[in-house]
Amino acid sequence: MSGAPEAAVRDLIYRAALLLDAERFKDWLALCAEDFTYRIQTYSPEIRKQMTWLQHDMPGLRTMIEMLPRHNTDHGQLSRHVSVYAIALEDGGKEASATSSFICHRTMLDGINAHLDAGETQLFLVGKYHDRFRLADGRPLFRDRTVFLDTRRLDKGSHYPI
Amino acid sequence: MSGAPEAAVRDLIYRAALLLDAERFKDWLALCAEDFTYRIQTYSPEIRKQMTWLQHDMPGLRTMIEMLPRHNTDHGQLSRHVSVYAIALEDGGKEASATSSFICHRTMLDGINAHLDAGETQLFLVGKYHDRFRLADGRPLFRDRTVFLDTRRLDKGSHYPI
Amino acid sequence: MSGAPEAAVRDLIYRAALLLDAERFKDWLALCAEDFTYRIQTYSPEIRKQMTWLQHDMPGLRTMIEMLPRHNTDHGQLSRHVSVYAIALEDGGKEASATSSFICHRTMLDGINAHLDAGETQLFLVGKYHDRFRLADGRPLFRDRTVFLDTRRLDKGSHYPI
Amino acid sequence: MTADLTSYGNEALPFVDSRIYSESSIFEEELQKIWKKVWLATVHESELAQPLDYRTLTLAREPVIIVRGSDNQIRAFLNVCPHRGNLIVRKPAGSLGVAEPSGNANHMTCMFHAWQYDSLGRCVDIPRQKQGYQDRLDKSQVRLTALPCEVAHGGFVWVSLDPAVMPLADFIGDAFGFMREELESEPLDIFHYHKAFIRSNYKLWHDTNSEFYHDYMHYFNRATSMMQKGYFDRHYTTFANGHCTVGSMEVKYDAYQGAGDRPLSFPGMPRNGWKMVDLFPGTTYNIRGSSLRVDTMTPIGPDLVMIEFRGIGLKRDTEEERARRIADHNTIWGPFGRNLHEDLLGITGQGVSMRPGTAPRRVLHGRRENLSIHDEIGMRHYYSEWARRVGRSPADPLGEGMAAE
Amino acid sequence: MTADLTSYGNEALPFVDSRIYSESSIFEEELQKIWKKVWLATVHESELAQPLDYRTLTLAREPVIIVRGSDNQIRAFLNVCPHRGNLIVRKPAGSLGVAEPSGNANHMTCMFHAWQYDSLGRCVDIPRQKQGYQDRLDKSQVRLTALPCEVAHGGFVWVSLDPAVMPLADFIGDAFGFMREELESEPLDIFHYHKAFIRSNYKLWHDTNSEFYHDYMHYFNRATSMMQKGYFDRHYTTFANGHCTVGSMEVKYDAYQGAGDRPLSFPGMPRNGWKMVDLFPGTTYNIRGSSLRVDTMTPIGPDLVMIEFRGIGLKRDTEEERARRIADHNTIWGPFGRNLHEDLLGITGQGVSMRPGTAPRRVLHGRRENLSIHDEIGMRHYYSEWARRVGRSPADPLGEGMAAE
Amino acid sequence: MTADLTSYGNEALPFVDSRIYSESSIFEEELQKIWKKVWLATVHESELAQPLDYRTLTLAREPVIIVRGSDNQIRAFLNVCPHRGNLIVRKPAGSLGVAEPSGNANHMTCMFHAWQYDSLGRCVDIPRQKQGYQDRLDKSQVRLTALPCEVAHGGFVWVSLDPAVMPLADFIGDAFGFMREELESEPLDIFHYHKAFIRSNYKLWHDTNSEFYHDYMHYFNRATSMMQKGYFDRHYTTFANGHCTVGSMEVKYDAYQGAGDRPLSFPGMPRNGWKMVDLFPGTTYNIRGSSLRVDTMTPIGPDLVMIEFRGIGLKRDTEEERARRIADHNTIWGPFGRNLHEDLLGITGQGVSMRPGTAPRRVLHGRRENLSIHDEIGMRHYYSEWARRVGRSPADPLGEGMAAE
Ligand code: FES
Ligand code: FES
Ligand code: FES
Ligand SMILES: [Fe+3]
Ligand SMILES: [Fe+3]
Ligand SMILES: [Fe+3]
Repeated sequence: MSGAPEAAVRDLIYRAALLLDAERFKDWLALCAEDFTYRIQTYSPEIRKQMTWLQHDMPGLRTMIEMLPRHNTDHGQLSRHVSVYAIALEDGGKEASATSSFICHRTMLDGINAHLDAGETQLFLVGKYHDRFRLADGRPLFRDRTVFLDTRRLDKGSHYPI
Repeated sequence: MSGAPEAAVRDLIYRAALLLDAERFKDWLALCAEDFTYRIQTYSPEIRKQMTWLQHDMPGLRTMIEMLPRHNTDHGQLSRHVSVYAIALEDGGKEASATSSFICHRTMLDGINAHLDAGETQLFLVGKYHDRFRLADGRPLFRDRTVFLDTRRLDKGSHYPI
Repeated sequence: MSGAPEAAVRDLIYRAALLLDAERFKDWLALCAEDFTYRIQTYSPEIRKQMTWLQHDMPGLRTMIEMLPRHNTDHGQLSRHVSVYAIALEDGGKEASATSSFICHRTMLDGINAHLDAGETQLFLVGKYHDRFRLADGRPLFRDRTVFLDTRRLDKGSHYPI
Repeated sequence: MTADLTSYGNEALPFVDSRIYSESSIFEEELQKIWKKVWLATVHESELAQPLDYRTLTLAREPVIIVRGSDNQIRAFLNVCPHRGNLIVRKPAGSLGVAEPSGNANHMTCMFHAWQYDSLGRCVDIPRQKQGYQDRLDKSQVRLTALPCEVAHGGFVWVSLDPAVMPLADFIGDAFGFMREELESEPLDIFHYHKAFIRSNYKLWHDTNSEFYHDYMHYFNRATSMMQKGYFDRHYTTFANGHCTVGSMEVKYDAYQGAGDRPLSFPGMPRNGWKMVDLFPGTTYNIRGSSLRVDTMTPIGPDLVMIEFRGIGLKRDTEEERARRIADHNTIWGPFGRNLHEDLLGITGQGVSMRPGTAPRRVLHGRRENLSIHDEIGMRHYYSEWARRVGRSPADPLGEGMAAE
Repeated sequence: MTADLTSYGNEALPFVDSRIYSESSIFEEELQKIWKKVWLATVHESELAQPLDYRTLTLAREPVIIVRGSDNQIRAFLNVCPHRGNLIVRKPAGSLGVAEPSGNANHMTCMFHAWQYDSLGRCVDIPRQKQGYQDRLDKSQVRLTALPCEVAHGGFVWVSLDPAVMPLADFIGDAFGFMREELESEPLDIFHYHKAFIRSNYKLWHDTNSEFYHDYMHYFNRATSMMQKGYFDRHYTTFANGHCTVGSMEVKYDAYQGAGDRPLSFPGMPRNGWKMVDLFPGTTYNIRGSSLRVDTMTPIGPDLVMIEFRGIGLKRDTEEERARRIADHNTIWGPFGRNLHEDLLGITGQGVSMRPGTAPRRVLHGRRENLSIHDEIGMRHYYSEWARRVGRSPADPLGEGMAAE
Repeated sequence: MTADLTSYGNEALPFVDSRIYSESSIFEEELQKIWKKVWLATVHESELAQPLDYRTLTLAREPVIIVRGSDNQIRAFLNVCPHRGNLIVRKPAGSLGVAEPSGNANHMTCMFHAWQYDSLGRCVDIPRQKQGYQDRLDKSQVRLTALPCEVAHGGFVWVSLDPAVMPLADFIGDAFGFMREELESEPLDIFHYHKAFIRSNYKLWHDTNSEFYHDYMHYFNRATSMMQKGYFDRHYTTFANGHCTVGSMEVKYDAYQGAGDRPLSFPGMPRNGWKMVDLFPGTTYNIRGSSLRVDTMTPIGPDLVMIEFRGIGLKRDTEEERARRIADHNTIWGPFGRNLHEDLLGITGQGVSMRPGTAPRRVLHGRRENLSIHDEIGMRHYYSEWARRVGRSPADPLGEGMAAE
């Protein structure tokens, strides 16, 4: 992944990580095409099935994000540590796909006992991002993201996209 | 590390990480030259000596991998999170070396008490990869990997290459 | 960040990580301009203020590093895992800034009960590096680093730069 | 609908003492007197669809394996080797049809010394038995401890650690009566599983599942349910042995034929219906429109519980139907769903204020509203059974003859 | 300056038995007999500068909220809902002025069933109260448990869990007398907060704060203090209820007018002065030149303590002054500071050798040096109060009538 | 070869009650009555090769330092400061020749208040002793607690926490007799160290080391050993104080001269020989061809043990020989080795089924096969000694007069 389009894709993935960490969700969606789809998946060795734990198109994501303040939630800070592993250009450079490895930590705020826990960082999730992009004039947009989790014990879970 | 050979080396290291995570060990070996050597090392401040905890050449690795199904083992999922730090071309571009930082998590399956633990991710190992490559026609192959561990408490250990 | 100066900046950040991990602090400072400034910051949701936990200019850093052997300290091995996220060239390529994500683990040595703990790796800190660089003849030097921590529970703390 | 004569602590304003949620000694007693004595819902039969499929778990700390025998019958055994006590099958699920490194296909093999058991729990091989045991032990004398086990109520596998447990039919009584059509009309199928460790007492989760007053916590429910006609028509019904139900029986006939954009449901269930069965000591069946959610619990300590969440659809679902059920389910009940996260935060907060060593406090169970949806009768009924089983008053659990606070 | 008549264990060479640091039963007794009975310094008033600002914490495991009321008065309440015991306010700090998802602005809202309380602790809303409680409960009967609370001694909020606690003035006595000018001349302001979990007994931290003999551990102090004139002129003064002070009173007049490169100080404090107040059972005020550091502790178990560190300056600081104070403070006392790390390593080591289950050992408290800076009188004075409160001898805590070792 | 008259629980089929592996109270008793009373193998002398080299560890929770004195003699001391109980030396290994921040070269310095001790354990400096203690304490009265310590049996440092322990020679008896040539012919040298925390009872690890019936677990051993001639010729020998041995004595003369591709061995040991010494309560010497492995254990709780693994070669090894030994060792016994991982999985599984709070179960110890390799005599012999030491029957440890199950 040495060329300019690959570099643009890689930059975009990292920019998304920065915006998600900053909880600038609307700015994150601005990196996505209007037909963007997002899902969180994992495989359960208990029921021996792949599972889709969250799935949204763009309107669904917008609603989810707009509703966040109306919900009681764990406001712990998620920190996504991403390393882009592979980028492939497709369809003559109009499309691209990428695989990245990520580790997501959560620094606790109000999730349990804030006096004791706030400020402590815990491992939350590890997994892979499988992304698809559309490129126009060398500028990529997310068209699809599958967050594939290795971790399946999320305990109280989360209201945030990963 | 901005040029094409460097990019090819970096891609190869990441591809290796993906294949190892997927337990596609034979495909991993296909990225390695026939004279590839692999070792896991660490330093013990207890006995004040460097230790080699695993060392194999290509036939040794093949045997190790083929024998995996015959052994009782911990089937927890290893997730290697790698960041390539430095690549140096040598011998006029025919050789290269690279240093990468890695974090390896283990998502438990059958290692302890599956009912409680399966799906929980734990930090397993941190360390560095010190790799050497041979390049032919710009295509690199692993010639040597030293996995240098910072972590020395591996508890029940592992049957898998890192 | 596909061009040569960007690549040089990225390489420099990673080289710094390698030198810091190796506790080669003087070699680390050799990557920094003479007017380099370094600070560790975080935000406290308890007092609702940004805090600067460490701040030094070059002479301050030199003193800090020289004095290390005179202090009783925790000699656990810090392992910084860095992923460079964004690099921006400024001032016609004479300046640059970069944002990186990092995870810092500590492999215990003498910090608690060495017989039991030495060799165990624990999550120590997660955060971001915000770096500024000066480039001369395409060769970058650190001019400023702000280590911004998400983690605020450092327990017994550390004498080392992160 | 039963009359509510239940009270403890204070007749006007019943309460429990918070130490029933925080005391170690009470917790251990609950394991012995409740969790080892009753029927517990475990896995769904669709998790072991084929002969020789198995699932492993623990009940009150005891390792258990559930296996569909070569005869297609589902059985439960202690997953503990009679030789030297090793855990036998280590994976959460799989098929005995695949050979293990130390054993043969079709067998459960203890990896340690390769004692092998067939899918009916009989010991079929003790390596070098004659040489080591002569005539003192023969494999015919050895078998895995079989546990009472029945498949019932929507295809769940019910197990008890007590060989002398009352019949499952007696334990459940008619608690599933009003959900029978949904559960028994056709085969069901699992599509969702996840688990959560929560730093709280397991009973606080069952409390949450036993009252709807906390709909104030859920923006989703405030908007979609509480404001709707019929919400307050839902009533609790209590059953022997601590169980209760609540549901939208009255809504049923009005809404049943309605077509719309979320047409999926369960047999006999109105399109947007909601029915719930709370079973003592910690299982909940919850049908909300298109999916059945079943919660089961594994108490770990007074301040820690593992909750397992299952999502169930119909076996005959088309791919599209299944995807629809999954989306409906996970939007509110998945690990990233709107409601579940809130519910778990609720009991996490209780877990903080009632963690072991905190001062005894009164926890009010006093809402009475003609057994309707915001009545706390579900909880009161549960703790009456709890009192009977552990022989303690929930309001004065340490027999101090005085009330907390 | 008081005479030192304090001894335990051995008159010539006083010692304590290490089990006062390691025994669970003693620890639980300390929570009941000490931590739930005395006044404890908590947060600084500048952390809740505006009406409706709040801070949450725990004291002896009990959740507490400190809130500046709409009337600008600071109060403390149990942060526990009288309904079903949920933790009410979950964030460490904030303003009630902002509405929560389940409640209104200006209220503390329990997220679970939306009971709401105003900033004075009065219950102002019980959703569907009449329907659920009829005449059995009215919100006017419900309020958060108010705790004794006073703002004093440099603007700290002092709280007690004991409604019958003696007046704060009596508890403190004149312990702050020699620091009054520094603390009370003008408003102070917090600039630093961090916390540390340390695997050691909380009293070992207070010990460290109560003696300067350990300056041998700090290269920084050996170089800057111990070698300096006046170091050994500092003396301990003991006060009723277990408190003591130590400081550079004698240096004051010599050095006060001196100009130089580190001119920042506190009102009435010499430029390089150092004053310390150690308060039973675990708070320390420490002014070192430009900043006031205040340590408070939350004991978690016999072998685990959370220590919170605050750095305080003057409210009227310019930006440059504040930056200077922060740098001065953090160079030695921040999480990356020279001294704090060493101090914490010290008690971590003690925590290893005195962890629960280790053999009883004598811990010497026997340095006597005319109450001057290396005298261990501060500790001896503390343990005399400790003995009085828990009713045990520190040298023979289990009443075995014999000495450790 | 001794006759096996050992049995408990049931004469025909001896068993132990699983609670000896899971009860906290029994565990604490074991620490007091066994671990603090016997000789324990610790580090190898080659880990402290030079005068002033040291190693630190813990024995039954007590911090211990082993130091080679300036006189080249190896001694053991409590690594606890007589002043205020701090852990003195904090690193796992090093040389006292290097000065510490708070102390001088050649000394052990307690970082807290800089009390210094020489390599023979004598206190050589109490800072400002006279000023602080006057005539009440002099450094000549202070020394580190010396522990019984001997270097023996292949250069291991044996230590006891009991000053009145019987002589090491008496404790070991002739258990090392058949391994003497291997261990004592020439100096040995350590090349491998790692440790593992395992959630299981320490005795379960010793059990595994005391029987070879579990070779069924190891594909490696099934292939390379069990199928080989001579495997069943190996016999157990028991010794006083709970020790036993097993080995390939008979193979010795046949195979010794054989050349081949793995020629490395130990003096007096056949090329592919295998000898094992199991020492009560938890040390194992295991020579397998080219390397000596020594396991030592640190029990942490009934359900947690730290096991340390050492690999030992000959001091005179060439670089090539050493590399060969390391490869041979780690292929089966390293953290990535084939066998060790399997062994540790075995006891982990037992740890799950026998974790604290599980139902009492019988664990069979009943294989009898003329004391040969698959006989469980090693375990029975161990538990006879255990019973003698703790004064409990392994089959009825709580004196209920009845058997588990
Ligand atoms: S413990 Fe199962 S075969 Fe030995
Ligand atoms: S617990 Fe607070 S409103 Fe119910
Ligand atoms: S504790 Fe060792 S010198 Fe004070
Ligand atoms: Fe809910
Ligand atoms: Fe200090
Ligand atoms: Fe083995």
